[in-house]
Amino acid sequence: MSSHDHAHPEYVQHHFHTAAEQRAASKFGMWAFIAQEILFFAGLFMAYAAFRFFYPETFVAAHEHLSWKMGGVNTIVLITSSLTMALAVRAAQTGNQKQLSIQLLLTIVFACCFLVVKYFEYSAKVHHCLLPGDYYGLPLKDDAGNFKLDAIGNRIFSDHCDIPKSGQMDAKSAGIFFGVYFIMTGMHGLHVLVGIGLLAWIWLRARKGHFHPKYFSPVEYVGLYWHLVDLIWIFLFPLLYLVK
Amino acid sequence: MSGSYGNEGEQSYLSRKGFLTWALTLDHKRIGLMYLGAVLFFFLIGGIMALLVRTELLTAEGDLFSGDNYNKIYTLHGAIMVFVFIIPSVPAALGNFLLPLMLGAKDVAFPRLNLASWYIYLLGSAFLIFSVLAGSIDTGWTFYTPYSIGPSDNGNAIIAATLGVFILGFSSILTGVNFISTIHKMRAPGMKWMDMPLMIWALYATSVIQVLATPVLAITLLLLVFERLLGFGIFNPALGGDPVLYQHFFWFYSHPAVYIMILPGFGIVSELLTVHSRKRIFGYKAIAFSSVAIAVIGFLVWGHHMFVSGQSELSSTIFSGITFAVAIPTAIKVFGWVATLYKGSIRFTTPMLYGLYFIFTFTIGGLTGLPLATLASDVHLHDTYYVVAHFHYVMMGGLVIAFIGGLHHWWPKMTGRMYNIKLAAFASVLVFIGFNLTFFSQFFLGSQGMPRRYHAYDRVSESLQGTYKFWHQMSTSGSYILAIGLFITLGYLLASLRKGGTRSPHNPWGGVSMEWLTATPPIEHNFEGQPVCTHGPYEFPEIDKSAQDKH
Amino acid sequence: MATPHSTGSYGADHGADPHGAGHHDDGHPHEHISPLSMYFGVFGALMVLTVMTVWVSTLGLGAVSIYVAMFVAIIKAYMVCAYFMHLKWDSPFNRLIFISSIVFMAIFFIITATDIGFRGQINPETDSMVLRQEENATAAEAARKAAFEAKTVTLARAPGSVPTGVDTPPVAVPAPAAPATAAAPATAAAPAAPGAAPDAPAAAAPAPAN
Amino acid sequence: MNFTTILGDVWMPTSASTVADDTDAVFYFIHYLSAIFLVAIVAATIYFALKYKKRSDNDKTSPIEHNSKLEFWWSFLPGLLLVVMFIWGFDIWLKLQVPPANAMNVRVTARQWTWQFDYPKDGITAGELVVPVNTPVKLTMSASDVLHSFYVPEFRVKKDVLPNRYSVAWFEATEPGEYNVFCTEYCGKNHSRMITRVQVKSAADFEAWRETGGVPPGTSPAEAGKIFYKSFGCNQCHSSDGTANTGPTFLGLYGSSHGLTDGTTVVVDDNYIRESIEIPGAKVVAGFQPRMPSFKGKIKDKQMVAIIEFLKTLSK
Repeated sequence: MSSHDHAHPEYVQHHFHTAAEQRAASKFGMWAFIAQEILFFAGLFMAYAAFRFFYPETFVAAHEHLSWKMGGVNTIVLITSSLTMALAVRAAQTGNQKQLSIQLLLTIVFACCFLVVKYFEYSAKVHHCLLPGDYYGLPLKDDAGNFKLDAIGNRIFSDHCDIPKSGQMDAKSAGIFFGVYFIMTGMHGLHVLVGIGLLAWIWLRARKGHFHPKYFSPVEYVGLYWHLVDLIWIFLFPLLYLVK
Repeated sequence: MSGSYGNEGEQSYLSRKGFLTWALTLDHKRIGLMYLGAVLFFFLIGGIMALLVRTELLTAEGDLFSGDNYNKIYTLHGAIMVFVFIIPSVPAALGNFLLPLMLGAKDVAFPRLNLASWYIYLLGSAFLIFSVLAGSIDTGWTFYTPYSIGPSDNGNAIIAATLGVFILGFSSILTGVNFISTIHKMRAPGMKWMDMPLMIWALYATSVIQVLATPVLAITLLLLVFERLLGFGIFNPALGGDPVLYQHFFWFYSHPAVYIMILPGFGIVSELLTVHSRKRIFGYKAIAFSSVAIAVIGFLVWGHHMFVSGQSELSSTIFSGITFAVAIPTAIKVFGWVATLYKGSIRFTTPMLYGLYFIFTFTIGGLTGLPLATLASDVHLHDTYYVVAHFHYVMMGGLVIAFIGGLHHWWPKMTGRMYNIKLAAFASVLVFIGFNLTFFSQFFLGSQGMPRRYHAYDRVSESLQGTYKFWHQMSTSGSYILAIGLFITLGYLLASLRKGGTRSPHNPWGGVSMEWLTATPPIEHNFEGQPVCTHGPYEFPEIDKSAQDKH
Repeated sequence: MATPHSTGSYGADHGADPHGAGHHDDGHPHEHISPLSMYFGVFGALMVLTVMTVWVSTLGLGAVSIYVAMFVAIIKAYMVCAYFMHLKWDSPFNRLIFISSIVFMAIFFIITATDIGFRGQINPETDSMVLRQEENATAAEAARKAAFEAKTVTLARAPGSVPTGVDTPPVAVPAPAAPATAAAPATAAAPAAPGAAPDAPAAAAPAPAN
Repeated sequence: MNFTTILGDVWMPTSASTVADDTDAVFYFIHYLSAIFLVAIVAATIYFALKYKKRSDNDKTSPIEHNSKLEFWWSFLPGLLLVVMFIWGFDIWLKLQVPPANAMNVRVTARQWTWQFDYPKDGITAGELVVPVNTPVKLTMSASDVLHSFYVPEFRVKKDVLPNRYSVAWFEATEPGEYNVFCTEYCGKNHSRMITRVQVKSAADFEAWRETGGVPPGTSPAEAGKIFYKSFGCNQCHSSDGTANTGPTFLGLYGSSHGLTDGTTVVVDDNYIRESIEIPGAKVVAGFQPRMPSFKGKIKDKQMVAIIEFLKTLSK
């Protein structure tokens, strides 16, 4: 495509001069992308902090209904997947194709485990009607779509919603807590889902032998992304599941 | 800079024809041109909305539109101008075209990402347009809760618009990531940080803000959508949420966004004033670093939009104090520009005229920020036309004037054509007069207490109503003059593209930064071979080097 | 900047990479490869810290536990960033951009906290919770009035003062006759929030009074 | 010092509160200073532009790049002025935040798109703010739907009014008269109609107003009704001249018949008016939103009769 006086391997795009220049630019770009991811989650952490401050009692009471065991298992799963990812990158660096493929597969398996546990966790919340905002306790509605209210103006929860009905949590702030919970873990879960897609793509490319010690940037960047997913969970876990 | 990079081997980047050569192009220049077309289109639409707003306010009664329709029109004006015109105008349109050229690079670091940003921008714009069809939003461009999440006839429109802005945000983020990487890693051999044109410094500071602030807007708007769809309650006071928290979230992006809008303007003006006065910029380092300083301090001052909002007194005090700090780097820039003219050889070309207008209008915009940063006077001026006038002096008088100046400066480079110079000078005078008449009147309106976003003012007591009417009429007449000036500008720019339009000389202004080294219009891969940077961007031949030695 | 430069090497940030990155020889990046033992060591430490976080949460440390949990989380995050993400051996600019994202996040948190944590310092009734709690207490009209005048209760965020349902009226402290006297203890009680300090400039204002 | 007398009233409206002159002082200080800077910058620009206009192709330009001393001073000195502005503005603003201990309490409720002022001690509810001159007045405000903002330009006082939170503003009026109260936080369709008045009365007049709940002695019922029509804020939604607004116009209303949202028709008589005031949502006229708050218990029987009398005069 271009005529340079020095070697220009096919994996170097035409507008870069050398593989080193391409790698430096793309890695820098990846870090800039990670920076924006962090600020994206910053908004969610801010929402968490604000409402934890406004409604400390509800936050403590509501977190009791999250399963710290499931959260803990997921933490271990994610950290392990981070390890296998790091090993995959190392395998790419050293040109160990077999290890690269195995470690990437392991990472994908752990990522799927994470989502499976998440699925059970979410279904438990749905079962107890621990849902965000207007859906907390699945309040009854009249024909016109307005919420039915009891004598003192409170929403009437569906019969099977044992925890909301027990009234141990203030309905409004509990709705906010579960809103925060679902959007934080949901956004994180979405990142896991995207990560699985990226890992699968990288795995396919690795099997075709696209990567070698001179060119493994895509593996490394997917790795950086995956560690970021782990990083965010490291904070989500104690904030949502543990703090009393 | 060494070597000759004439139009020998490769052809102009415009020469390949066909829809797909544009739709699938990875060439930053073509992507820049496509952005340019889009932002000018949206500028036109937003401008028409502005004229409708001004026309309604000619009379005190709300006789032209119903209150609902007026609210939709001004919201559309704001949202279009901010999200799809100003923010992408210089970075994505001019910046895309110029950044690699000015750095002596073949392209931006990630050309495919660049094309993706363009399509994401189109998708976001499509959502905005869809929101208009779905009934149009009437929330103001700020989407303040709880109004934006309350019962509304246009719920779908609000969701479409917020999703649109959410998507546009990613376009902006990806452009920012691309630019930062390009500036860091792809400068021509020999080009050190202090050899970069100031336009690049400005784009660099802009990109940093785009990357670090926009994601917060994204999550905010996502929460807003969930708020509407699921009743999350985070921003809804009726459900225990906090509307002031929404304002923090919103302004954490939207105040730095003001600097996304104005910083590139600073960059352009630095180029215009030096090239057309044939002199080095005064205080290169000060101007370069003040761009970065403004970008950073810009993150610390968002709460000055909220002095009367119910935020804590401590917050207001902190925000007011830091806000004043922005004035210092800004003043350094203005003084530097004025000093650049000293002992130059000034050509009154159209770009230079816009550069000089900028000094005037932006200085007014900056200075009128002071009473707004001051706590006591802001209480009186907040949410009045004084604020409207202030930010139009900064946005329109700052960025748009610089953008039009930059367009005139680089138009020959981009298209290879020269516009009608006399008509251009005439139109620029109309723009200048019209602009000042429109917006200076609004300072009086505002300090007299006229609130913004009012569709009618017939309920105002007699004594003030007369005053308001007078200044509104002045403002509206100014806006028509401004519109005529802008239409003439659009006319002669388009006319220059017709077959047989005047061809521009290779380097009409005698610029010495790298974009003038390549052919006009540039060849497909920007440069023949690799250019090497051998001197700073403002080393004009007219500079009296002998005097320097004595210096 | 007036003097001509022509160093002739590509890219910027030269010398940023401590290993030289081979810009000048074959144009290929030379990467730091960590030993396997490091990866497993870090992994082990992360596991231990995870168990520790869970264990600490069972101790019932109260308000302190969040600080402990965050401290441990920060250590874990550092290990992931530095070792798994190789930031320790990466170019300083890459480190800078990562750190700046943390810094701007901190700016967002801290400055927003100066609002949320310090509302109602001058006029106690403007604290975010006051009207909410009043409205939550509509069922008991008499108690409602007491709550309005006795802002001390609502501001102190005492457990139980947060609405748990309208059947339980907020704890009614005997309402002082003049609201001005209620304001003084309220100011003292207001910064009961974690990390709040009463010596804010706003609080230095003359004693609030209505 | 009263700056308005020097400048006429081009910039600021009449000053009618104790803080207004202070605010104006800092405002004018900044403005004069800005004017000096602006004139200096523009003069230098024009002077340089003309003096160093291109003369010939052989022009030589100065190689000057920077001047550290100059750059330091032109950053440092304006910096000092900024500190002055900040401290001055902060000082006055702090006064605005702290209501005096002896302030009279008024409870303000904002809703789309009316203002309601309650005087808790006197049991008065009004749509216009009536205050005595030279007396500090503390407003404790909240909104019932979206954000609003209370603003009186002549007092230089503004504060957002929030749902589910109180906000506080205070002022001490110095000039008797009638001033605008604006809503300055965008609140929807009729945002620009959410304007009422603040009436500053002499101490004696205010006492009289308070004694009679707003009606001078010896007023006929219809005239009193007209006063209540304004003071309860009915006029903010119901016009008396036939113009369309949030609610049906009162012109020709009494005795007419209206289609309701549920499809039935009703003749507007005393009972319907009374019901509409006390339970507004019960029978809503077709084409209107059920926006009206209930005035049950706030409008007393005699006042109700007066309002009905006033309505009758509009249908003659």
